[in-house]
Amino acid sequence: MLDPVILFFVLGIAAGLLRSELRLPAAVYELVTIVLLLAIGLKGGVELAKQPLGELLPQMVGVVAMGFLLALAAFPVLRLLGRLARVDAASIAAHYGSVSVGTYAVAVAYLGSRGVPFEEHMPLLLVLLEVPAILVGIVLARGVSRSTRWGSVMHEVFLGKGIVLLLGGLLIGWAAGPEGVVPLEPLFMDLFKGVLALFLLEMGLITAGQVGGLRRHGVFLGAFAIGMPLFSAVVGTGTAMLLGLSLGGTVVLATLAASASYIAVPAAMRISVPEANPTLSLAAALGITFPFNVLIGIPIYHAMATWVHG
Amino acid sequence: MLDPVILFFVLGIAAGLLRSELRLPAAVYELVTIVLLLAIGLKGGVELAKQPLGELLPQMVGVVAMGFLLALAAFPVLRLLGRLARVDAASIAAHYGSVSVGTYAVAVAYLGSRGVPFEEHMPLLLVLLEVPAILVGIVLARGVSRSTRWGSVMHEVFLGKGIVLLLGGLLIGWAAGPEGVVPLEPLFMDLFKGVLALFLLEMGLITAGQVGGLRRHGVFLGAFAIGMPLFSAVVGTGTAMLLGLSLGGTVVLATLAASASYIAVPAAMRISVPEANPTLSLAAALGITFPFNVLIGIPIYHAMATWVHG
Amino acid sequence: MLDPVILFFVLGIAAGLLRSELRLPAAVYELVTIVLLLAIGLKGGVELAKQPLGELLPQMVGVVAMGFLLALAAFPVLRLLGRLARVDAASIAAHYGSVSVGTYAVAVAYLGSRGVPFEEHMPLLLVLLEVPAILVGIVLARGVSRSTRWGSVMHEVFLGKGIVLLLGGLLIGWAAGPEGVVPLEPLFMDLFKGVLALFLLEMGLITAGQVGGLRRHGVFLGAFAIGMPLFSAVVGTGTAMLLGLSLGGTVVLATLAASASYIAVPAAMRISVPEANPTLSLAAALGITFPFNVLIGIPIYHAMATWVHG
Amino acid sequence: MEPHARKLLTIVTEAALEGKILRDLEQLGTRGHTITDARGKGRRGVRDAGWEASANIRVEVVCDAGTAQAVSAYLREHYYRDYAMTVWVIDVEVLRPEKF
Amino acid sequence: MEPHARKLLTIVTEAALEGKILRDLEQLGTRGHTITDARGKGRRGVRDAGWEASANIRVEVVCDAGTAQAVSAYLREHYYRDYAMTVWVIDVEVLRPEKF
Amino acid sequence: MEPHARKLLTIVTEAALEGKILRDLEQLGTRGHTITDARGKGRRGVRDAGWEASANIRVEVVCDAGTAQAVSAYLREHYYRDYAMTVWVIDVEVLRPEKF
Ligand SMILES: Nc1ncnc2c1ncn2[C@@H]1O[C@H](COP(=O)(O)O)[C@@H](O)[C@H]1O
Ligand SMILES: Nc1ncnc2c1ncn2[C@@H]1O[C@H](COP(=O)(O)O)[C@@H](O)[C@H]1O
Ligand SMILES: Nc1ncnc2c1ncn2[C@@H]1O[C@H](COP(=O)(O)O)[C@@H](O)[C@H]1O
Ligand code: NA
Ligand code: NA
Ligand code: NA
Repeated sequence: MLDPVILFFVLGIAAGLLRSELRLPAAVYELVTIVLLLAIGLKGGVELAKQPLGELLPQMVGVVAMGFLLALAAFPVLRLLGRLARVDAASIAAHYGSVSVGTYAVAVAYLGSRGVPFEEHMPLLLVLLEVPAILVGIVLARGVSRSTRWGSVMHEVFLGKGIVLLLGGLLIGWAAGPEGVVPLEPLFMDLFKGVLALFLLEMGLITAGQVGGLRRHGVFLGAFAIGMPLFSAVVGTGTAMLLGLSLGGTVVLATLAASASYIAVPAAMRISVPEANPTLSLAAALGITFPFNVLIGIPIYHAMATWVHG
Repeated sequence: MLDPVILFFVLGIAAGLLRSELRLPAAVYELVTIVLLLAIGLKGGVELAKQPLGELLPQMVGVVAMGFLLALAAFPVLRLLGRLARVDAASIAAHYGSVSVGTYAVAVAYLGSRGVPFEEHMPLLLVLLEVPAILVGIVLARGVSRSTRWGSVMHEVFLGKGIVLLLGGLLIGWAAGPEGVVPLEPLFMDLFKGVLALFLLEMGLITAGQVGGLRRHGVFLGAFAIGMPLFSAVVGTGTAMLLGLSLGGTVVLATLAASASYIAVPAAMRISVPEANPTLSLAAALGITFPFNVLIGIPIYHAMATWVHG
Repeated sequence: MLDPVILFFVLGIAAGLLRSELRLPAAVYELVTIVLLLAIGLKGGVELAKQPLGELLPQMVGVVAMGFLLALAAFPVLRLLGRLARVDAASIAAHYGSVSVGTYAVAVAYLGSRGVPFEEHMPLLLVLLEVPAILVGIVLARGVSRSTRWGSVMHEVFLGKGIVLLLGGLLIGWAAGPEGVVPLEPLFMDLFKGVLALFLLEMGLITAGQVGGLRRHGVFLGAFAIGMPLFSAVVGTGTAMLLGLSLGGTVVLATLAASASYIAVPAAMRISVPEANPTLSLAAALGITFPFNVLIGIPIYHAMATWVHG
Repeated sequence: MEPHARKLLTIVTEAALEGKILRDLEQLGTRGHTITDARGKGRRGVRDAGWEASANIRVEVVCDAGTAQAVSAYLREHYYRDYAMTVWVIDVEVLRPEKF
Repeated sequence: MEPHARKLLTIVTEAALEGKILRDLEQLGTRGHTITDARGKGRRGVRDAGWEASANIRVEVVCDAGTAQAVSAYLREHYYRDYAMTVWVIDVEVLRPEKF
Repeated sequence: MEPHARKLLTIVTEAALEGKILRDLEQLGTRGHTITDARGKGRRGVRDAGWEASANIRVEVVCDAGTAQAVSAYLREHYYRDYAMTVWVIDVEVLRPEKF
């Protein structure tokens, strides 16, 4: 059966498609996002406090490599099969090489309600996965031209809201340790699912708004937006096996690989590759891939992980 | 003694009348409303999951009939005794035939802190009661003219924020069942009274803002805004007895009957009966009836229910 | 080690100084402030319900006297040593004679996580301390001229958001008593530290924005913004000893004395002493004194109190 | 590039009308609009945006003089009597005349 | 219906002045106004609306030329020296001259 | 005091450009600006401010005619092709010419 938080997403989509006047104020959406990002970061940071960072180095390297690889794999498909303009192909590739925090949160809720444990330091890998694909996307669009102002690109990427809050949460959780965060738990842990429900309600409304964009951009993009996450999930599952992750960790890494960014990457592309049409990438990432992952993908990746884990 | 949540309402009124600069941002008011509506819906939905919907059919029919009746009863009083214009009488009748979710929430808090149980599927009846009076109001104002665009009226009514969230909550609660909603409880159940307190603080501020409108519209409206809820509460109590509700259920249904809408109906009337003066209906519903019910009415309806229940 | 809530403040400062695009919507900042103010008020009010107000009279008088004194002591320093214009010296003196609710909340969190008890009626003293310095500031700037419209000054001071919410919370907590507020605790008590964390994150961002103002106004202001709280903390500690407060109560009163207002006083000064340059007082109070107290001051005042009590 | 003369029509009205007015604008041939949330005061009293029923929106439309006139006339006819609404028209210059 | 010429006065200033300015406008004989929340930069530095003390409001008043002049003069005299404030005046056309 | 003629340039564009545009304005010699959050519709479709990527800002700059022209030209050259952006210019009167 569907997790109740997913039902909020369905409610949002339904309300959006039926043109209900329901709308979450932008400030509420931001509050909810901030709480989710901090909560995810804090949880990961507490876990980091328990183990030497050095031991995680192989996973960190592996996951960064995967981020580069996924973006590089998506580009030729978009360019050759999809006949998209170079800048558009590059931008979409960046979205799919990077990750979606919302999708991650749903996977965490999914595993939580099934009692499947996973490596709790996953938020660290989540942060690491956000970045490489953005760099790939810019280089694919621009070449390694000297005119690219990498300083301001890096500023844009690393000081965007998402990474600052995730990384900030990680560091605070790491510094405070398990007991330190106890007084913060009522807000950041106990309310997590409720806040995620509100977030998914709004995501449903936003997703419904992307449908127009989709209709215009046709069959190839639709197929890509489902095929790419399936392919990425396979890559993610393989990477997880190589890195020796648990069953739950494999599901999470496959989901991260399969997810497409709709916060950090769109913002970075809009500034660094302005010629790319943002409605293409958002229609795919938000209009199809996000609902696909949330409604169908995660159970598939779970089944896949169960199968490879024996 | 007054429930502490009511004291927040009193604080809001006092701050408003004293022209304090205290103001809740619109986004906060919306967040608080959204959480309340979803919480009420969820709670009712969980209860629906426990019993066959068929058994509730008599109550559903009875309550819809009551909604029609109350609006039809209010109209001639407003028209003949109050000498109000046809459109104004129709609009006010619609407000009083429909219900106020805020008043319902206060009744729930009131019964909760007194340990009086009530039928937990009440949110279903709440949703059902929102609509009939709106239709009555439009027909009373316009006649059953063919020029009324019922399609867009229905859209307006059923896809307004209030009904979408209540109904959405009901369906999610019903689909998720008692265990499914457990992870959502810290936000939607544990925080309920706190959120209700913030809501009532803002309602107090808004209510204080209606006083100007009141002064201008005189004695009849004031008398109606207290007499009508008392009459409606009697009708509600009678309906509850006919439907065999418990003591608590009788208090809730009487309160619902007595309450006057200030969200769904004003919005619908503004679009469908634009000639009606909204300050009249809001001054009555918000400026008098809401505080009357919240401060004095609910205890009276409680006493009434205790009396008829023996 | 630093309390985790303080780490959120550090995160905010870092993000601000690095020019991250992280920003809390104004509505979120207001929500967080409202919850903090009400929570502090409620907690104090519950305590007042337990003891006769008469017994607190000496403390109330003592604390008001301290507020007058601190503002009067700051003025000549600012005027003579700092060579500031009369209006600027008066305005800054008012900021430092009054108190900061945010600093108070951090002191409460600090003592809480160290298990140090303190007089729970402190919020009453907090409210009382807000006002006297404002009056001193206006008189110092204007003289006791008849042209000062004291009516509207009083309105401004007593009906500002801060005092209405603190006082309202106090009264509600006092009326509801310990059992009455139980249903409100999940929002106002359990979430307190989490909400304080969000508040401090935003305070960090705002503080970082004051650095420009600081640089322009030089060495004297910087020295004053650290020297004055240290001096005030000594006065506060002495007052606490005179009034017979416990160790924890001494820390709190010293912190209150050391803290400088950045909500109530700036608003009042802007209207009543418009010639005073607000960037001077805010750069000092927010840019230096607030972080100083939060990061370094409170532990110092704790050590000081331990010394005099021991 | 020469600047071209167009009209800027500003409509301040009840937030509840947003959907209806945008449909009207579309039908009257405008090509775009900008909306900001607002509050205010006028003949129909104070509208302080404290909650839904008292919120205003401020709609700006850049268009040619004919369209501006048509929109003004339409709004006057359909909304002035029953709704809080204020409309004013300003001369503006734009660089891309084909856009408006 | 002929359009009539009026003035649109726009005042951008500190949010803390809202109450005072609205009272002033009332006393100077204006019949309505529209307010939006704003942020900005000017002589008195950046006002980014991050919190109360740095928030701006943007007040628009449509009125006749005389009133516009009177309001401008009043604001200049009472606020320019001590407050962040910017004022500009535009010619506008309205349909209901009696309203302004 | 005589009123002086200036230009009011209004830019409606994607919120993501805020930082860049403000840096541009500074470099082109403007002395201040006012920003409000907005939503809207144009060539690039509906931008309803439901979330970051679809939010607009509305930037107003009062400046002299030469600066207005320079800013318009700069924006046209650097942003019109790739971004949702609408610009219009209005004649305004101000009291303190040295401020703009
Ligand atoms: N003279 C005015 N100048 C600017 N805005 C106005 C004026 N009169 C009314 N408004 C705005 O238009 C809305 C509706 O006006 P009204 O229909 O007069 O109530 C008000 O709530 C104000 O926001
Ligand atoms: N040249 C300008 N164009 C548009 N808005 C301005 C301009 N100068 C100042 N402002 C606005 O007016 C406010 C107060 O201006 P000031 O008194 O110059 O600090 C600023 O915060 C801006 O929002
Ligand atoms: N004709 C217009 N009148 C007023 N605002 C417009 C107009 N056209 C576009 N806009 C605004 O400018 C933004 C960008 O326009 P565009 O580049 O045409 O998509 C839109 O989202 C609207 O907010
Ligand atoms: Na991915
Ligand atoms: Na009713
Ligand atoms: Na102090």
